[in-house]
Amino acid sequence: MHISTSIWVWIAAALTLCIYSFLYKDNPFYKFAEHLLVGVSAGYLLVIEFTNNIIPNLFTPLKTGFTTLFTEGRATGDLAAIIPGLLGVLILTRLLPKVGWMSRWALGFYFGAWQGLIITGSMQASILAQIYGTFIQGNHPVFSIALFGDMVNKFGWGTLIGAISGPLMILGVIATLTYFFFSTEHKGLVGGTAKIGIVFLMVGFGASFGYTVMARVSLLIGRINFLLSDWLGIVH
Amino acid sequence: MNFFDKFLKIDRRYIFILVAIGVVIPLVFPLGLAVTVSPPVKNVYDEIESLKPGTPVLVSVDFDPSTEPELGPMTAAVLRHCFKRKLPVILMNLHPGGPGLALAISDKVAKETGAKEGVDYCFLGYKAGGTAVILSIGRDIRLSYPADYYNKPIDQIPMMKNIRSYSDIGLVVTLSGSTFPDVWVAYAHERFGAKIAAGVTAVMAADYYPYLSTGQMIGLIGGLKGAAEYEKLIGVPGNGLKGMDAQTIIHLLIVLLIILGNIAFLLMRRQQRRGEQTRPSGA
Amino acid sequence: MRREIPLAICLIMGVVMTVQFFVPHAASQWLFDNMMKWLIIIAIFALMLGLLNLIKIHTQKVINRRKDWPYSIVALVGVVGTLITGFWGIGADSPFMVLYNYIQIPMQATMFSLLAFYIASASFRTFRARTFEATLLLIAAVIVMLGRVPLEKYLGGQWLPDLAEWVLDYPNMAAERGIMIGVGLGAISMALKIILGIERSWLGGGEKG
Amino acid sequence: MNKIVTLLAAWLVVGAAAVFAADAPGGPAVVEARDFPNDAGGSITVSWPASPLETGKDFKAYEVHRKGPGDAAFAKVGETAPGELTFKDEGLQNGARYEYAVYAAATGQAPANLGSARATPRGQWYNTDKTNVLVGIVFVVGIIAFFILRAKAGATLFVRKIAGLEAVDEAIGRATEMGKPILFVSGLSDASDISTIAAMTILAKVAKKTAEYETPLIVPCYDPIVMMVEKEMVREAYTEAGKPDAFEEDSVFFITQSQFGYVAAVDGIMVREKPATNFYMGAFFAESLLLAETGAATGAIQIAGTDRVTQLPFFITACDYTLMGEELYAATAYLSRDPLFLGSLKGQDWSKAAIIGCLLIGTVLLIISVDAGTWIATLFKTAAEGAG
Repeated sequence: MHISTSIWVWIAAALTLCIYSFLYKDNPFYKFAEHLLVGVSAGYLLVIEFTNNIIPNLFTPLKTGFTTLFTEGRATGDLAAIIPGLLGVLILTRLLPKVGWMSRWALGFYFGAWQGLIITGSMQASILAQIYGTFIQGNHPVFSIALFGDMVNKFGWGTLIGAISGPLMILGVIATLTYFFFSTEHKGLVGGTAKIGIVFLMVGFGASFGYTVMARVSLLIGRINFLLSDWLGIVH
Repeated sequence: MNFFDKFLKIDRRYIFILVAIGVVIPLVFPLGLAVTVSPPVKNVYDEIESLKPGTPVLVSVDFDPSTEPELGPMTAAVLRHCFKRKLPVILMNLHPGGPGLALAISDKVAKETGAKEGVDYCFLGYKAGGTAVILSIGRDIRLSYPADYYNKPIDQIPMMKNIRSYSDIGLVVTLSGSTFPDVWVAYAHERFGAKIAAGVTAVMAADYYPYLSTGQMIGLIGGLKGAAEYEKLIGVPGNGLKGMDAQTIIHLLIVLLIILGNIAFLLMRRQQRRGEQTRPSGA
Repeated sequence: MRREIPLAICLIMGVVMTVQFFVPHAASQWLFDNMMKWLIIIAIFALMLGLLNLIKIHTQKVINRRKDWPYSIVALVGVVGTLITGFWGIGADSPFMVLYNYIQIPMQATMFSLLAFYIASASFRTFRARTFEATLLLIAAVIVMLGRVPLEKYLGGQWLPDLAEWVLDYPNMAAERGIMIGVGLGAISMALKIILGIERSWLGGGEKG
Repeated sequence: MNKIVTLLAAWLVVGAAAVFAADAPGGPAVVEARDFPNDAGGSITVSWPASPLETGKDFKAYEVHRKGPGDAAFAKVGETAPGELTFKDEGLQNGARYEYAVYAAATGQAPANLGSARATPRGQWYNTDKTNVLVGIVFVVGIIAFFILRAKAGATLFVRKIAGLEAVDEAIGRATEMGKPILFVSGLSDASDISTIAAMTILAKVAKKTAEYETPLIVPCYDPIVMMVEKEMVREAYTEAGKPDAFEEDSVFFITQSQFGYVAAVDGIMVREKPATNFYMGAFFAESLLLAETGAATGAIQIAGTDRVTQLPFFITACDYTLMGEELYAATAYLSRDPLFLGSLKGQDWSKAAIIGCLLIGTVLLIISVDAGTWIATLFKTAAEGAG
């Protein structure tokens, strides 16, 4: 393989190096890349949102809705697009100091609707699903007396881990939850349990940190591969 | 400032240099660190080894660029193995983000192994529908794919002449960063008895072990590590082994830094304590 | 008027969307599907405001010749250029997608990959056995790091990967579940306070009045 | 409270009945067709008894035939594998009557008719699969509301020390002494994310303090709605502190909604403006360490708070103080000491106690019998689909 002849690959490679220069220190190359990235990504997003959402979900239904209304005299569900259209315009009132407060109506709609979704979503995904998951893992209960029987009969690492992992999971969840008690002093039973909770939290954070290293290094390998192979053609 | 103190406050840019070297060197000069092949990966290899030359293998590239760093290398390794064993490969996608990747990977491997499009492999492209596509192949692959990616009718592709459904296919390999392997098992295997092997990201691998013990999957390749193992089995180092070399070096580098940092920290603390003890009281 | 109406709208929408969750009827599904589109549309209108803000700030920097103003020109060219090419067309080979693929994607991916360097420097700087808790964190991290790479040959077999996986699946999972349940309760409590108008900082004013 | 107990008891009984009634093996005695429950309508489930043909070598499949309103004759709509004794027919018209006939087909034989049945698809107004979510919400909301009301009536409420929040004053003071700005990042999610709202409420408190000390505040925003709200909030804080002129319009500004574009800019701000204190509050993703490591290198005091479990490890290691999970939501109550907020915090604690109670009961049941323990766990099982 040879060095790339595509101008775009060269541009991409140059910008990649500009960003990496930040590792040494802040410098004009990084500043250039940073401002370019901010500008391009902000513009990109608006274009994409406009084509993927505003046109199909606002303009098109409004057009068909009003066309049927005026030609056939019939109101269709498409006309509901008036609602987000109006709310959107209310948001834009923020540009005019005198009527800027009207944007709060749209914000009330936006925040209110999300709170309803958040209440049900949190109960389902963050609370009930986690309680269920504490007891049942991969369609099996996390522990049973039978597993302890195995441990006694055939004592070894495997049976020991098999028996204690489940109870440890339940203990960990209870202890971590106890750490989050705010309205009592962490003393006595609550304090002791909360301390166990901290142990679980710290082991969990350490494990989670260690686990992430591989994914991050993969990203770096990806970029270095781009520079060495797509751009310079040193390796293939 | 003594030596330990200086070491503990070392400019982090030295660490950045170590990281950069640790990644670049194995990519340019593969080190070939020992990789132990795990049974699920070996099973995929053995299954492909056991197929008679000429038995078609269906490779479904069901991932998009976001998981390419992990799944690309194993896709290349499996293709290489099939081409070497003279097993015709049918490539397809259930993920809309897949065709570009499937093309790039198959082109590259074909060029290196001398495999020919239309004879040794064909590319059918993406079809929407997921489950429906999998089910239709159980009757006749032509139902979903009357023509290949380039709009050439299937019946005009020499290698596809005698291939109709799963019963004509030796093995299905799905490479996916999402739940496509479940669907392949539930329909292609359960309904039509197709043999399924899957390649998934490292994070997902544990979720699929149950399928291995029940025999619903004949094997599993997980993450870059799995790709490295597969490359070792076929004896052609690729991005999997190189990547794994880099991974191993960086992981060891970080662990080493932590250990050295702590040794320096503990020694310094001991010195400080001693200093406090020898100092006259009240000072 | 300026506070009561938005608070009332917020209350009504909160209750409506909570109830909607339990109703599988077609009317309720229609509301849910449309609500998702509507909320996005509202956010896009706000995005226009955001972009105007971005353009205003950088234009002012250029006009007033503030520090680093030439870079503001770069940002302005970036945003305006992308918008112009974008409304030209966004097909696979359009200038817009070329900008995306060869300018935005490489820079984003490179920013992301800086994490490989930072995760190394952060480990060195912060993983010190200062206290019992810090030591636990450190040991768990080292075990999982060593267990993730193929070192079975050098470290005496499969026990390390197995141990790493166990740490992730049990103690780690238990802590995560505990945090998530707490977060769920905190979220419900906060959402409830917003619906009831007790928490009204989103109105932009102070918390009261 | 009594009502809740009754409701819970009723729920347990209904749940138990449902668990034991469901899934009789071998299918029903005759062919049955029923409206598919808990949906918007348009589908019917057909179920039938196993045919003796099924075990034979020549058995092909069960065939389901349908005759709808206006159809002249039955037409095949689907088939199932041996042992699969139900079929869900979709895309039907609500309120119309459909008739189904089921056949067992085997090669070399005429299909055996297993019988037929009729049903009408309808949409439901309540999804019984979500009863546990409803009970959970009624319970938690009830407890929180109860304690808010009690607080309103004047009950005194205690809140334990939270180190990250104790440090807020000190961190702002330090910035003031050094004459350097304070950077506040309210997460990389939008206003639909409750942690972003929690971050905004914390900003309101921080802004009030910076207004008092006239410490410069930098608030780069990822989400434009958040920018709109925070700008008003900071302005209001300065007005309340009696220093409306000290408020700078451009201190709260929008950058971009691209994750790494935003981080590139904020990292740039950190190395150029060298803030004395960095706050990272709200939702964070992979970029958390990019922010926290850059901030640490500039020597800033860093206070983070997030409910994202995967990012907590990075903040814990790289920042001076970290609010973990629920602590982020407790911050407003803690900083304001507003009785209503403290009341809701107390309600959250009692909810936690109730959940711990459930976990203990489940554990005891698991010890007594695996079946009983599994059954209690299934009460918490939620329908697979997401919201809606």
